[in-house]
Amino acid sequence: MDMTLQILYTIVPAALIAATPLLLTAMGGLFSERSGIVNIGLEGLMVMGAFAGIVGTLFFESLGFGFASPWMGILVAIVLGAIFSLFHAVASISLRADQIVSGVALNFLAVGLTVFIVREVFDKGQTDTISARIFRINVPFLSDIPIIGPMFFSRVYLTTYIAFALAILVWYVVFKTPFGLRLRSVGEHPMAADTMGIKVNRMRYIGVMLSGAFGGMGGAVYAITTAGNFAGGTITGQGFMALAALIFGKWHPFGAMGAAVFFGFAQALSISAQQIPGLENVPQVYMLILPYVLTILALAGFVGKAEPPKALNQPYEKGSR
Amino acid sequence: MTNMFKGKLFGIMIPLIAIGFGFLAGGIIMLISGNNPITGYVALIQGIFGDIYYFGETLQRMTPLIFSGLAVAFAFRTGLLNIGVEGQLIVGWFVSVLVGIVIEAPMIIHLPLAILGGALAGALWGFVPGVLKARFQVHEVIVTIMMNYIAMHVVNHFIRNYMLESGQRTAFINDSASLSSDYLSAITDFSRLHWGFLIAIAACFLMWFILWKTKKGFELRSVGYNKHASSYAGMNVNLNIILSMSVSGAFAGVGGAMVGLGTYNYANILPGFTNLGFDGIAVALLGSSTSIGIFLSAFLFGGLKEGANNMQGQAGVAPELVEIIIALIIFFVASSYLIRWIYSRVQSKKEGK
Amino acid sequence: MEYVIEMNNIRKEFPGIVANDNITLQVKQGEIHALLGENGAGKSTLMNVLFGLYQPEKGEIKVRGKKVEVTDPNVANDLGIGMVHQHFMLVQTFTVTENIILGSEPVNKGTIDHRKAVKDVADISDRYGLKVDPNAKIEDISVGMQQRVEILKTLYRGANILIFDEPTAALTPQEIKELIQIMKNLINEGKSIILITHKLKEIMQVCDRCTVIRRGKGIGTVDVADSTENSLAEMMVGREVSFEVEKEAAKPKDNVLSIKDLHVEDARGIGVVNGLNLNVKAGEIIGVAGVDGNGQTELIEAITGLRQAKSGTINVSGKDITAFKPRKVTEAGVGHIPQDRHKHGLVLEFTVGENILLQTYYQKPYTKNGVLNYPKMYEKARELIEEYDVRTPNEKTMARSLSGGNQQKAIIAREVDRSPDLLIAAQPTRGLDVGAIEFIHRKLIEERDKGRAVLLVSLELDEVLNVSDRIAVIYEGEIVEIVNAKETDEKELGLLMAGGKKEAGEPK
Amino acid sequence: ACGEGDEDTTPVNDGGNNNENETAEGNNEAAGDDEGFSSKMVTDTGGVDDRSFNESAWAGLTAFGEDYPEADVDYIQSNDASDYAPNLNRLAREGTDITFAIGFLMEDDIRTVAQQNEDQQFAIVDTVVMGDDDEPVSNIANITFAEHEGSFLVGVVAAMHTETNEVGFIGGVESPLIKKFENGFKAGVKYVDSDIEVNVQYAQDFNDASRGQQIADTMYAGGADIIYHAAGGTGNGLFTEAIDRARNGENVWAIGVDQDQALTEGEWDEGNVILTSMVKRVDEAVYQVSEDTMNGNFPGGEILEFGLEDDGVGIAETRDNVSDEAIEAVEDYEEMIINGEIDVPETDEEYEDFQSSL
Ligand SMILES: Nc1ncnc2c1ncn2[C@@H]1O[C@H](COP(=O)(O)OP(=O)(O)OP(=O)(O)O)[C@@H](O)[C@H]1O
Ligand SMILES: Nc1ncnc2c1ncn2[C@@H]1O[C@H](COP(=O)(O)OP(=O)(O)OP(=O)(O)O)[C@@H](O)[C@H]1O
Ligand SMILES: [Mg+2]
Ligand SMILES: [Mg+2]
Repeated sequence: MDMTLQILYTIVPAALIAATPLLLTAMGGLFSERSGIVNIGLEGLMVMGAFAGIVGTLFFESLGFGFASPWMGILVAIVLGAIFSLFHAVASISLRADQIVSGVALNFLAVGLTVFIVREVFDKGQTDTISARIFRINVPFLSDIPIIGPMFFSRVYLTTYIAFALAILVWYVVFKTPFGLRLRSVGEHPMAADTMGIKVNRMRYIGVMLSGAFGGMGGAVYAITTAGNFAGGTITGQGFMALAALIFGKWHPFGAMGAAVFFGFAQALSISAQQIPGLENVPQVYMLILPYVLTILALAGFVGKAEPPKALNQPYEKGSR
Repeated sequence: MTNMFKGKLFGIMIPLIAIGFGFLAGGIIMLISGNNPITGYVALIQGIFGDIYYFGETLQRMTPLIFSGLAVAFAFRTGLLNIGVEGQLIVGWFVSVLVGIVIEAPMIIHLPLAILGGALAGALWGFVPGVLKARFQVHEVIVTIMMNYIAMHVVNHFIRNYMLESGQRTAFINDSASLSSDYLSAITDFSRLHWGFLIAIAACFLMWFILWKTKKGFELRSVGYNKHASSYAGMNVNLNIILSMSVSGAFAGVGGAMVGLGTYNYANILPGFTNLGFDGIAVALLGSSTSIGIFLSAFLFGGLKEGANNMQGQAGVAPELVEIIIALIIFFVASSYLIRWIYSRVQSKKEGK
Repeated sequence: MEYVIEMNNIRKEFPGIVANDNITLQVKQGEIHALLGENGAGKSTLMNVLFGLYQPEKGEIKVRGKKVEVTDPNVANDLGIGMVHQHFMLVQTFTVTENIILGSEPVNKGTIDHRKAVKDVADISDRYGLKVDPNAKIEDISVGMQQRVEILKTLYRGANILIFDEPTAALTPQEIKELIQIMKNLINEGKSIILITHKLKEIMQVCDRCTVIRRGKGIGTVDVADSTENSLAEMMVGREVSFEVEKEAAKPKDNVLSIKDLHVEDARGIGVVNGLNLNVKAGEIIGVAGVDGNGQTELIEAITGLRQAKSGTINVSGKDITAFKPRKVTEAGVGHIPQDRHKHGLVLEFTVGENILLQTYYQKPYTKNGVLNYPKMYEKARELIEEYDVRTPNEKTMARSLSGGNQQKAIIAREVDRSPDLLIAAQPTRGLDVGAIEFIHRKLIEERDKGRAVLLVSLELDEVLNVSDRIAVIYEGEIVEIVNAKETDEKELGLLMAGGKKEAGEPK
Repeated sequence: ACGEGDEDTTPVNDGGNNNENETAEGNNEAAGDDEGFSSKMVTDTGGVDDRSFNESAWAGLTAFGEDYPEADVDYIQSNDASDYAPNLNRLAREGTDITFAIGFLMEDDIRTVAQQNEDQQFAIVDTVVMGDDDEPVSNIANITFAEHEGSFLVGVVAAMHTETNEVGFIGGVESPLIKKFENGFKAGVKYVDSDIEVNVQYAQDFNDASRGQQIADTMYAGGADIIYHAAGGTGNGLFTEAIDRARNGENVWAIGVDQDQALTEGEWDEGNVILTSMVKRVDEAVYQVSEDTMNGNFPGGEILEFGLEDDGVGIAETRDNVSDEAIEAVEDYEEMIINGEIDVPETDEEYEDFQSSL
């Protein structure tokens, strides 16, 4: 019993930490896809965010902002992510490009561009390491609660709580506000929305740019809390996992939250298993593929069919039928 | 009639214009970053055509890209997005090498067997998401993403634990399973160009034939466009989805076999994805999912990647520039609306005169 | 004379086609103004111009005498113009209320004031007699109810000029009756209506004046009181048309289709066909009449193999096809003109030729050893295009670019040419103009006379009455009565369709 | 522009072809001639600034270039594994006097290229390239390091600093090379105190900082207080975790690898969590081999192992956090290794033997 708890005390926080960038980025994907624009480019947006987050932090560090720097770095990443997502927005909304193609291009572009800039600026393939970091904290009082305290309120990043709070906010915005209703209508039936006087393309631009902002934040949070610097390999597949979390969660903020935590948990388990009595002799390959196999099984087993927004992947042309 | 011709011509013009725009943008970036674009591009082109060796390497490089492009395109035609080409290619690479090492047989049996092994492994890796899609309506994009990771870890596991020879790789395959060609290598001044290049050309033809000339291809395309009408017309939609993913996987698997049996003659522990599969998405898109298009865009990508090294060496331009150019080309192709718009502007101006 | 709407000399072009060529439309306050024209004449386009979805190349629009620029639907809304579109503009996953308030939501502290919204919707729906469940999801409600939601959307925005684009095409007779009443109520409330319909009877019934357009050109405006159905039809197509379907008495022979005690469940597992029995003989047309949602769709799906029957048997020409898959059903001699031509009937991205061969591509001589013979396929397609008068540039044209009527002709060519023993026609004329309807009706009767069994499922009572020899009335998944077409009328059918002698109720 | 391009490459091309026909000696002389000496390297996918051996190798070449200004030094970066062969070839074709392949991943490619260009001179870092005759290929110098010996020393430091009697090792991808780090480290720890537990885990990834962090988290949580990594970018996660715990008042340490990582990583507001680093002087080796080759002593076909003796491996200069006691011990053990008193194990089997001999 005690052993199990000890393990949970390690795994649960690790799971939440691993889930954080996925959750943030999945929220971004949600805005974009709910507005009808597929966003395979989440990976690229995270790359851009990680880049901007680290470079921003380094910059503010050098200006002497100290421990405010990483937070300002995250803000930079949010802004830059939103701006960078304009590539996808312009191509897939205004120029009616295939959204999948455009997203794929965004991924290529993000890696190429950021590493190219890093080379130009730092004269090497990666940035310096930031020294002003966001650190784990123990939440006062709450961390003292037995069992729950060590699991959920000890040695956590503030960013994790922010991410979860944002997910709730996203739910509220998407399902309770006029903006959310309009955004969803544009993703389901843009022509109907148009006849109701809603500016379809404007809503979609907002959706995509929000995905850039959130994806940028997700990348920045990952880079700042975990990686500490930026290189071409800092973001490797997290964006795709975030996309998977979004679909797994059926395009719902809480569904995506559950999926992100699930991925985080599977990943944490796979890493910590070697040091868990009883699991240490399981060949590592099983643990490595665990998150992916579990996801597939879950999808095939109990999650079932996910209905994407109806107008997803369809450019809107006024008056087309 | 003239309209149709115009449409076809346009289909070729758009990628060309997009490529032009891509290079233009690349040139501007070089200017901004303080490099001389002319020196840069001369170095790039020399890095592709300047030496028969480089040219051979470009062809070698484009071989697996053709296959991954075909794989993506094949699924795409059936309305499926196969992001799992990467994983299918990895298992194809591994299994073909396994067959190449374990079995002893005359080349005429061994080589086809090894390629078939790769094809089957890739097909299996495509079959799984196909079945899940058909049977449980699970989104193929997620499953294929997951299958990529599984492929990499499983293959690494097998190599590490059972086949590790030196460093990070398996033993070399038997010569009887090798696609390497002394002849092709000799005429290209020792490049790694191998017989797989010819197989890739055959594969382009094969895909075109399957999709456009066979009954099955008719069904696959029909299912891709409209599942409901297809099942109304008596086609087995689920079977076609599974088939499509499997065939797509088989193309990818053979692509892996090209790498394993042709380029390297071994398999090695992969520290990360090869990206050959992901590049296939771009190749297929630029080639608008047609066989000829894929062949040409694979050449472009292979050439750019080969030439990038020379650009770095000779002109001091960071090789990432090539990635940027590729990304921009894809953007411009995707945004063909823009090109059409500009074209129609130019056209109407001409008519105005 | 005070016009609420004046559209003068409107011209609207699409690439390669002039959809509206110098059309003028003037609508008086408080009238129901019909807009009549063949498929593709330009009616919807003209209305979309008025509603601000399209911008005209030429011409002016005046609303209540004032010249306006309707740059987008918001402007139209502000001018009090509301439009009920030909294809419903409803978000399927939203509730009735959400659809209605979309774009002008009542807000309380940044949140949608849902309670107020529901109340507002309930209020208007009471006021105009448009019964809806404000909290139901669109995907769960009937077509008639959806239409009411569409109307409520315009009323919620305070529209007093309403455009109805083919509102009755998808409605049951009962629903049409209700809609006509609703329109009359609206006029009494001081609104003006523009009504687009292909059904001349409806024009005669409710409209005051009628503007006719043909191939994008305005032909003229007439007072309905001074017109007849025939005179309107003539104006529309430019020649005389006959509505009576001429046919000889049927000479039925042996049973081709016999269905015994059939039970079928819908996608949600609810029994919708419940112990249905039906026989169709060679050489007769049986019309299935019924209110939408009484099991017609599932019945057809069960016969054609698209849906598995729960129990019971389906026999075609003595073969038990109950468990057959679609392909085997087809091969057993069943032809099927599906009700949704875009969803089931055609692969829109395929060529017309490929679509014509969609049921037979795999047979000789079109396929040999798994390889297609395209020259043979296109040769066949050309023959049928000729024979069935499918208007298309050529057989290699994309099916998508054909008009609805010609798409339907291509399907009919495909299904009829195979000489099936049993021909099932589901809503074969939905949304088509009189010319096309005439053609299709003639084809069905021709097939009957060649000794085929024809099962016609339609929501249009006129069609069922005119074309069928016998009429089977379907109610809650059972055939409740079979009557002779010559010996019945709309009124009797209406009663039967509503479940016996009771007054017709709200379909679920 | 096209014609110009052709002219540019022709001489190189011809040179390559001619070389083939010429004898080896003829070329060796040509190497030192009028064009000046050139020493260039091909990086692996880590790039020239990977804070690991690529960067170190380039530092060596740069230093060489500074000391011998007439010598031409340069590098080509490989973007993926398929670039190795063309890049090596490219340098060989340009007539580079010595071409370095940085990293054992290039073993097979350099073998092929070296065999095709028999009169060119090559060197590879971290592995030994055997020819078809199972002898080292004659025109490749094999530069290897005694990573196990260096790791032994940091193992000693760890053993003397641990307060929990438990330490950890995080490997990148499991391979014979990284095994040398692991076994050397374990041997060092156990040699000091065989009761100290060594927790070993491989991330199976050189580039996943989050994985590194979680492994470190689990290890620290499980009781280890010092962790050594040989995991490239994955190791960044170790430093993140260590800093985090240090800030929380925990007494934990990390040990860096390849370079003096305390200089670039590990710093936080109250100090540095890097106890020491196991440095591997790829720069020295590259410099030395370049110099020898320039002086006509190309060590082709030789296996050069840079160990403690040659200062090829060792503990880092930054020693602020290391106790004097530990430094003394390290010096003692260093001598014992050089003397051959201690035979540091490289492979798992050797480690088994080593452990049972304790
Ligand atoms: N979005 C569009 N793009 C191109 N052409 C169009 C478009 N919409 C309409 N058209 C053209 O305009 C003509 C008029 O179409 P419209 O939909 O207004 O006809 P309609 O009179 O409403 O026909 P129906 O009775 O079938 O509804 C069509 O023949 C078509 O060629
Ligand atoms: N997207 C489009 N692009 C080009 N032409 C079109 C397009 N859509 C329709 N058309 C043209 O419009 C004409 C009429 O089509 P339309 O859809 O209005 O027919 P319809 O009889 O009204 O069918 P339905 O009632 O099913 O809408 C066709 O001849 C076709 O050429
Ligand atoms: Mg129409
Ligand atoms: Mg219309």
